[in-house]
Amino acid sequence: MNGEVNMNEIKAAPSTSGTDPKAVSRRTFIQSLGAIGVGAIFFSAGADKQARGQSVSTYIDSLSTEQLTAMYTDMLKIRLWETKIKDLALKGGFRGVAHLYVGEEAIAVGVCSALRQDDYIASTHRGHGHLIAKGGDLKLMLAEITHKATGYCKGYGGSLHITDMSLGILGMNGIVGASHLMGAGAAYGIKVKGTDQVVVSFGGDGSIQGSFFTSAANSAATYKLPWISIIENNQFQIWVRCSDVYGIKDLARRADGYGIEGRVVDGNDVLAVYDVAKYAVEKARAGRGPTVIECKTYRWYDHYGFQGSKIGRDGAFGLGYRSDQELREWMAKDPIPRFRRFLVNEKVLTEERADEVVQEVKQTVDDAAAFAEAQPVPKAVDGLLNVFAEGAVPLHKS
Amino acid sequence: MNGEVNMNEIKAAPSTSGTDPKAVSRRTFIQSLGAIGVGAIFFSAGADKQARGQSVSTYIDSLSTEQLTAMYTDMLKIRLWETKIKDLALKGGFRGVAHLYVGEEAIAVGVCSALRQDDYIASTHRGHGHLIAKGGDLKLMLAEITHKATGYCKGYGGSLHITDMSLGILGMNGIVGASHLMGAGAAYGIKVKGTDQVVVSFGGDGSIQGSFFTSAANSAATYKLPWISIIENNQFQIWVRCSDVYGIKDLARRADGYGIEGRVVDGNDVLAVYDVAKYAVEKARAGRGPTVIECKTYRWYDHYGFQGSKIGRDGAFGLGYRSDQELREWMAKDPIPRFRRFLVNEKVLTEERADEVVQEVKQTVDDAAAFAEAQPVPKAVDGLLNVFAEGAVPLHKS
Amino acid sequence: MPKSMRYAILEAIQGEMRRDKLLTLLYEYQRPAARWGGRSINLEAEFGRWRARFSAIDENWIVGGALGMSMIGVRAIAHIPSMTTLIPYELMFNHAGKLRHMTGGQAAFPMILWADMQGRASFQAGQHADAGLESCYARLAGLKVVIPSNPYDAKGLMVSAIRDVDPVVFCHYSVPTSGPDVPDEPYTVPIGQTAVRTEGKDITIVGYAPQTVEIAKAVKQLKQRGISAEFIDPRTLAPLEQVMETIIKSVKKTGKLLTSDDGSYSFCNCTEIIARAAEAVPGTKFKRLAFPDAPPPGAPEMINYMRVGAADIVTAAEKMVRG
Amino acid sequence: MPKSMRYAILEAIQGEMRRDKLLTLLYEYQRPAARWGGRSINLEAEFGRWRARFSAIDENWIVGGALGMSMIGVRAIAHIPSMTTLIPYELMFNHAGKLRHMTGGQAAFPMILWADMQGRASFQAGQHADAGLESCYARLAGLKVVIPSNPYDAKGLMVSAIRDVDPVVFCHYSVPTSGPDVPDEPYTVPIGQTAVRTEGKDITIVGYAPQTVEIAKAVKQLKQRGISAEFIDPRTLAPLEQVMETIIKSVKKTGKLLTSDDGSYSFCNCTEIIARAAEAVPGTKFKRLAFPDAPPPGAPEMINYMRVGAADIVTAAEKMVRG
Ligand SMILES: Cc1ncc(C[n+]2csc(CCOP(=O)(O)OP(=O)(O)O)c2C)c(N)n1
Ligand SMILES: Cc1ncc(C[n+]2csc(CCOP(=O)(O)OP(=O)(O)O)c2C)c(N)n1
Ligand SMILES: [Mg+2]
Ligand SMILES: [Mg+2]
Repeated sequence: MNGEVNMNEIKAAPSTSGTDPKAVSRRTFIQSLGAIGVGAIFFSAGADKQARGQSVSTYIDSLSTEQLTAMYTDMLKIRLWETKIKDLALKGGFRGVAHLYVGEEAIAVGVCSALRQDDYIASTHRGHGHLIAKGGDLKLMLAEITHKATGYCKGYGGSLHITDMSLGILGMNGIVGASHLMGAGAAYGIKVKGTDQVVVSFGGDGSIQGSFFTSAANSAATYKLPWISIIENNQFQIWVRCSDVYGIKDLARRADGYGIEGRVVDGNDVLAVYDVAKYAVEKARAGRGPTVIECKTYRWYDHYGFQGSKIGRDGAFGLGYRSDQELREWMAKDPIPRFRRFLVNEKVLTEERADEVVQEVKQTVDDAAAFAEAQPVPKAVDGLLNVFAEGAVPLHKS
Repeated sequence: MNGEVNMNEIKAAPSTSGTDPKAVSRRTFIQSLGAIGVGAIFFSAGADKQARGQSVSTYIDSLSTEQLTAMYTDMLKIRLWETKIKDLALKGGFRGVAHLYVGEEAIAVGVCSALRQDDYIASTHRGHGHLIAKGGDLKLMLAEITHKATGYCKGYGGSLHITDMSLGILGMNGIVGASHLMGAGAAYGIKVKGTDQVVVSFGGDGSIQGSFFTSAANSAATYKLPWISIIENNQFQIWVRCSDVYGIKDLARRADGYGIEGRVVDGNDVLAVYDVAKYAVEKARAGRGPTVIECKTYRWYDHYGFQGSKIGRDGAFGLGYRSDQELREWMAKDPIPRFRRFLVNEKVLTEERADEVVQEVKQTVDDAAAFAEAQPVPKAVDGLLNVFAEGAVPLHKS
Repeated sequence: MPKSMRYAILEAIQGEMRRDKLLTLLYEYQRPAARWGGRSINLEAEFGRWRARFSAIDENWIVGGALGMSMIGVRAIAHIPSMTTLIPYELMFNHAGKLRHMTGGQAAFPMILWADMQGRASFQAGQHADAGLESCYARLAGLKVVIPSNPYDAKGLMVSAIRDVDPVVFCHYSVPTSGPDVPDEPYTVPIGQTAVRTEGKDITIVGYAPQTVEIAKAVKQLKQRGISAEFIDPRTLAPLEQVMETIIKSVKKTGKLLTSDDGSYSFCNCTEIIARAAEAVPGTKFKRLAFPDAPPPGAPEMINYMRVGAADIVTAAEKMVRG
Repeated sequence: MPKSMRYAILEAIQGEMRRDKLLTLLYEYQRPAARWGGRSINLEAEFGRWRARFSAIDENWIVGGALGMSMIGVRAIAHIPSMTTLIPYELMFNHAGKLRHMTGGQAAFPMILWADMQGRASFQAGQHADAGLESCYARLAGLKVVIPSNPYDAKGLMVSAIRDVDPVVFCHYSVPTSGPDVPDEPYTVPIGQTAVRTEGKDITIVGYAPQTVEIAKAVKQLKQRGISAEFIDPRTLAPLEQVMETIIKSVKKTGKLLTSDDGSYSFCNCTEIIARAAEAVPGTKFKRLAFPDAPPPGAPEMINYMRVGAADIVTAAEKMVRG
């Protein structure tokens, strides 16, 4: 397939295609991205051919110091907040479950940094990162994960259903692929309302099959909806390797069959993700239709829960379906230090300021944990509420 | 899109890309097909790149006089048998309903001529043609359509569910798209059995959306199943124009997103259809995986029933969603006289023999009508049978 | 000629689309247009294609799209064809019915699933003459389900469904026109409000949609035979609590509950009604008439034999009252 | 340690895959492998990937693929995860359950839907702690539905399901191991055969799968309080005729039917059982315990309050017997 670049090639050429800085200045670095044609976007197919080959890397150039610092902060928030959950859970007695996002932070932050607050996101079972990047409150999120009465969803939903409608968060969703369809529906609603909002649907590599994605994609393409589908290809569906269940290597290619532009990006490179996301967002806002963006990445922990992991240590080792070696290679591509090196080299942050940010985020996370811990549990009878807007449903125990 | 040719272009160049014979000899004609690269196949995408650009038109060359005559006979059978149904129904008192296939005969016959008897087909609501081309008995089919006790399905199924397992006919199906999934499942079964059979799933232009096609296509691509999906693009889904509900023009392009080779062919050209079908069948038999073939065509009657049509006149006119002019243009591309001219020019048939075939088919159709008419209706209580293999279910009327 | 069921429904939607400038209809091929007398409704012509939009053959889009829209405040009606009722079922189950609860009341899908339903017609067979699927929806938590038996109720229930903030499934069977004339202006038939079609004292008969035609005939014939039947049309199938109040009051009076369904016997909607009445009013006699637990055969000889008709209802009622 | 439910099921499939060289399992991520004592089963390792095949996240493929295969004589087991039960529902409804009838007996899908089912666990919420969906399948014509409550029944019912020529839905709830030891050799528990777990004379209690644990406890406690309860585990949910014979015999004896369900109240499987008993045995007292008509909340405080436990069953039974 023309233009196809797989992960091996990405590995082979980090200095031109990634944000690993080799003492190039920020502008030079960005120019070098421009020189390879399409920023850090490696594959492009689909209808919007004019866009192909155009440099879109100017988006990165116009990010302010505040924005770049916020991106770094948000990545840390995701990392440290989820790591806290892991440590609390391994300690025992944790009132909840979680699918950790650690290792994939660059995607959520790269994408959500390209959004306005009034834009929407539809999220997945692995969605804490998306919500944090969209502005989710760490306290209310942790209270929800531990099913407390004052959590985002009053303890009804837990990890899989955190939602904050005021931030345009259409909710996490425990059914794989549903985020795409709900998101495309919301994008249709935007057209009816006549605003210039956009919707981002996040989904894993597993989310493009099944009945949801196809319906979302066809309608988004036909009606030119302001819909951006982010495929977080972390290469596994639980333990099933992506390459064993698809006839295509780059999942963005699926978009082509609908007449949607598909792009592939290094999902561990927050600026590359931002770059292509911003392009897609501007395009959608201008009424030029949807984009599917595949972000290649890797999850550090097990699909679900904390097997193979330890308090105070990053990553889950000894899992049957992947080698520790493979994990270590990906941990070496950790998006956070990679971005930090870039920020320091580009003089956006000093080492000292970068350390301070880490300390600040740690404090925020500790505060969230203390908050959640102190919150009351829901009342038993409340489960009978909120089935309908009004009233309680009857109990049938006697 | 590279290689894309829409119907206008097909119209513009009939003499090189179709079987309309301009007094070229059969061999010359075939060579002229070869010269444009891939026979009458206008668009090709997908994984099997080696195949692209190869001439496959030798398939046509090796068709015997018997085979060519049988193809002509089968097309006539479909045409005249369905026209009989229309006339009977318009006369009144017809015990059944039908979605007519008239105008699309070249597809069923072109495809099924490329199959062995032990290959399978999975058919649609508009499937009479597929069944006839696969060897379906006109008498038993008409008895079934009129819900007689001796029809193919003993009167239970009627037009939408005719099945003959002994001919590898996996049945018509009233749910749009289901044929693709049932067919792909059967193709998986063939792999388990270890035979070299293939499965053809027919579907309309409407059948590529919804939840069935996507599941079929992904599995067929991943497991390289011997599955051929024939998309009969007659440009309408009831009254909805295809171009209003898809973001792609050539529906075969949908295949590319799964890593399946997709092809587009003139569906009113039986030899062109045969050519590409034979290629796909041989490929599937050899274990080289699936193909999606889009056949561009047009239906002469209304979606369902007989609105706008008359006894003794071909076609349905005055329908709100299409112009009579459009229909007339397509009727001028009638695949049957087109093929007959070719056969006569190529000296496969004389005019006299061709006329005889028409008379023979007429007789067969009349016999089928007489047979069906004379058959008994089912017993009332039999509806309680065949829910399970054994026994009857209880009645709940009193 | 009174307004047809279809016209009445479209009139309800038209009125609400005029009131709510965002209300949108997603559909497939069932054109949102109808005529009555000299008048006509055409929602696409009046409100534009964005607000009355046909799609590919894709019921998951129609329902899923409506869900997504309604979540951001664009109320939506998803109109699906009758043979596809269960294709988007999971969307109604795991999403529509659950979102409010899962989010502790924070988010919801104020959408309407306008589900065309099949009857027990001949020559259709298998996939095109099923019935009774309303109870598939009535069983799902968080959904309201309404089922009109005449054009007046259809319009009033559709208006109620649209104005409701919870997701509502509107089950639309074709039923021959009967009942009161349909006013041009919007009005509501409240969700949960049952209709007692005929008052009586000897036996309670419950049924809805196409079966109301058979029951109405049967009630007349029973009267001629000296049996006074109370005929109740539930109109709402979920939540059922309020409906059961009326039915239980009647059953306490008559001591007999006969139900008649076009759906298959097992788990037809009247199963739930009988089971609730059995708990509430011990000593009641029950009879549940229904289509057998079989797919619908195409031949008229077979399917007509299987379907419950007025004569069957009369026989069963007489047996219960006299036997 | 006795064989687990999962091990017993895999042992059943292993035995049948050895017998029938075409029998194939399609699944998603629930590896067909298990250990027991020193032994292990791994179907992929033993039979190869073609016959034990994982797929993309695509339940319609798993079920649709199994349908297509089984139609051409390659018997297939479709194993779907618990949160996806209703995604391939239409395939079971409009295709699996109908093909034989639609084709006048000519064609059929001898496939097994091995449906993982959820229980009412805490911390799962909304889409991951639902229960009772077996009655969605039990209502569909042309399908058989079985539901084991212990490993012995699980193996025997799976063998029966595989050997049956009709499509069978095998509902697999996780239930703590109980009941007889599981023989290594294949054996069948016939579809339709009910198990009377405890004989009694004062009240009939019906329930299955996770509720059998609560009911068994309740039966013991009731005995201590001088109430003799007959506990029936239906094992088969469709067709229900044969099962009802046992239940009706019991109800005629006890005059009281108490059912307990993890499914939501409306249309839980015991609804059908109560409605049938109400028709068959007038004068019976009925009580249906069940989860409310609500989605499952995640917080343990809420969900545990909503679920029926042994104490509730005891209270309800005492009230029925003494009240
Ligand atoms: C429709 C559906 N099928 C199966 C599941 C069970 N399940 C939950 S997460 C998951 C894997 C998801 O993989 P992917 O989409 O790649 O996301 P990731 O977990 O890798 O982020 C599966 C199979 C589900 N929740 N929904
Ligand atoms: C899943 C599904 N949705 C809707 C229908 C109703 N329906 C029957 S045929 C048809 C149009 C089919 O169009 P197409 O696939 O192009 O086939 P054609 O009739 O043109 O041959 C529709 C919408 C159906 N049978 N199944
Ligand atoms: Mg993944
Ligand atoms: Mg068509």
